[in-house]
Amino acid sequence: MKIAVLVNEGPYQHQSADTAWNFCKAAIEAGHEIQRVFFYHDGVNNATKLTEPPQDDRHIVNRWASLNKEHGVDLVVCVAAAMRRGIVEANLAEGFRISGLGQLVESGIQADRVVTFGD
Amino acid sequence: MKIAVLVNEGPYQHQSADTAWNFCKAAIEAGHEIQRVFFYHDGVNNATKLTEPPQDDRHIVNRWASLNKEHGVDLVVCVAAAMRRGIVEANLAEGFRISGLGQLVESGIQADRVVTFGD
Amino acid sequence: MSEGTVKKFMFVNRKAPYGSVYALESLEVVLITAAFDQDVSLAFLDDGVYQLVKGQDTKAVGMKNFSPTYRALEGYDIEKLYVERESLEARGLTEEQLLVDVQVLSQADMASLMAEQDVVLSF
Amino acid sequence: MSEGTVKKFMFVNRKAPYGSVYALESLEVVLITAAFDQDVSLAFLDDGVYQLVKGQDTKAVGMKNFSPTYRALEGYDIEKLYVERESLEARGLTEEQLLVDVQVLSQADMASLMAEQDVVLSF
Amino acid sequence: MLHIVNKSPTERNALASCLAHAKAGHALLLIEDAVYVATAGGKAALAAAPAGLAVYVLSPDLQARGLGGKAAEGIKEVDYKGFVELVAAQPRVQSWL
Amino acid sequence: MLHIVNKSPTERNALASCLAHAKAGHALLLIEDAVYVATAGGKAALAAAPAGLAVYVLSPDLQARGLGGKAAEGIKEVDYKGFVELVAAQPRVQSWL
Repeated sequence: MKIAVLVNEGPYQHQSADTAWNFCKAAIEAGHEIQRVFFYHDGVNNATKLTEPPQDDRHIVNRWASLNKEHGVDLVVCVAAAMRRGIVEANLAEGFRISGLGQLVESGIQADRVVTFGD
Repeated sequence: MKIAVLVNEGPYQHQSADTAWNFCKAAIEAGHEIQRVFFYHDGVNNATKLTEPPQDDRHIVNRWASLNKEHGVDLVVCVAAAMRRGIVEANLAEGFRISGLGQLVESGIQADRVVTFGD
Repeated sequence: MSEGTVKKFMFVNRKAPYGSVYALESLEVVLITAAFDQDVSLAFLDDGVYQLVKGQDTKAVGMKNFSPTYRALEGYDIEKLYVERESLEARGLTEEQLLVDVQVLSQADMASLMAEQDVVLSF
Repeated sequence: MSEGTVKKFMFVNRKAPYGSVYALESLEVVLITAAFDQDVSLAFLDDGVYQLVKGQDTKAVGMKNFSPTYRALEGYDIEKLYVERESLEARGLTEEQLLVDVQVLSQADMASLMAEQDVVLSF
Repeated sequence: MLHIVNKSPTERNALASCLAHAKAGHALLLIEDAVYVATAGGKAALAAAPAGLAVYVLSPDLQARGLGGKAAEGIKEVDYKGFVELVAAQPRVQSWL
Repeated sequence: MLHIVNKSPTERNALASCLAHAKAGHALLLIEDAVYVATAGGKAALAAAPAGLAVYVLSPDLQARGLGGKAAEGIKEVDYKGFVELVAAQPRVQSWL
């Protein structure tokens, strides 16, 4: 099954980003396709390559990137939300791409399910 | 009177950053001293120089910076919270500085009032 | 799925405007979804009904007043705006205080409408 | 004010752990405040009482378990941990389920304690 | 003590908790999404307020939400300048986040 | 329909609103700060659930909060794999944010 995921909150502040990542991982392990992860609102902050969490904590940005590297998951950051919040090509982590809201609508059309994670 | 301000949420996502700025401006106009604005939690995202909001919207980061430029307000970003969220010297806007939580405690000790803005 | 697929998208608005950005950024998705020729509905319930209150004036808070966009939705052929009656009543609001024409539904009818959608996005 | 000033700092915790970062980052401020030799109190009320529930195990969520820090507070001479009785009871919790020794206060006593502070920080 | 509440009471429990801990002589300022409490339709949420609690509402936030000038009787509208005056007048500030 | 709720009912109104709109045959998954609802002490918040609503709780979130294995009777614990199965089994998903 094709599942799209929408992430509306940034890393660390809320659990949404953690739950969304754990969900994606389990979906892939169960043989589903994560059609796309779309980052909206503060969710765009999941895509900064400048994070450096404490050594004894998880690295949320790198975890997302590994979904792209290992499973080819399309990680899309909303350009309008990103510009408001200072996420641009210069600080975009590898594995993510910046694009428009049309990518979210396309997910809604193409995927069998859309699962939203937020505050 | 010396007033310290604590900002716990990032720009645009919540109104906290707007309210805090409006409060600081009014306090300065009334002749009070804003002893420090401390940015904690997602509040550190107020300090990125990479934001580019739509032309018809306010520029929250620049508004903070102007408080420093025009009134010398000390704008301090918590280093631990900032590292988790990808705010570092490389993308720090002019007028802000990165420091430790001790600066918040110092505000609590030195200021006559601490006013917190958050979610 | 082919490019001609039309799905029922419902946008569920449960939060007041300005306190958080969800109402504003939700509208941006609504407009794009309409541009993709999808079947778009907006549901306003709980504090989401406050988004439609007339006379919003953001000059003094220095934020962008996005409420005129609700009036512009018609121009994008977005005409399905549903407001939950129980939410209005609990907040002492009447339909006359809203800035745009809406269909007022009972909570039960709103629930049925939600259950008929293909994609439900909540902001 | 001189460097020797000692103020009463109260940290008000009203939110559950893990769903948001406030509980964890609040503890970081608590530790620093103690290092400045201030008079530190922690108040747990509403969903904040959940922060102290025994047996937290974050392995499956992949987050950091910060609950041992509450046990370590004593080592920093932070001994004023107040929990509101009404909040515990409303959640079906008892003092025995908490991971650290606390003083359980009535809501009225908690209110009086709050009113005596110099600095109240809420996360 | 100046208590600050910024959330709607129909969404969150912040106002209820604040009112349960506020005392006579304290002040309460409603800002952001809490300003709905200050209108005729929302005032019922203040029923639990202790006697002697002075209630204020931030008028710029009322205006933004289409409720300018609609503060219910007994609730005083203040602007940001008035917000600052409240902070200065009360010995402490507590935000109910 | 799979309904997802992630907030505590003592903090926010999300669960109440979800229950008022859920229908028989739907499923409800409690995650993050909503898992407290699934315990003996929190289950009263489900009194308004419609008949025929299947209720699940995400066990990793229960464990994180010190409540592993403490789901009340009638509420099924699932892990992330079970979360995915619920999403696949129900024709649509609605998150009550």
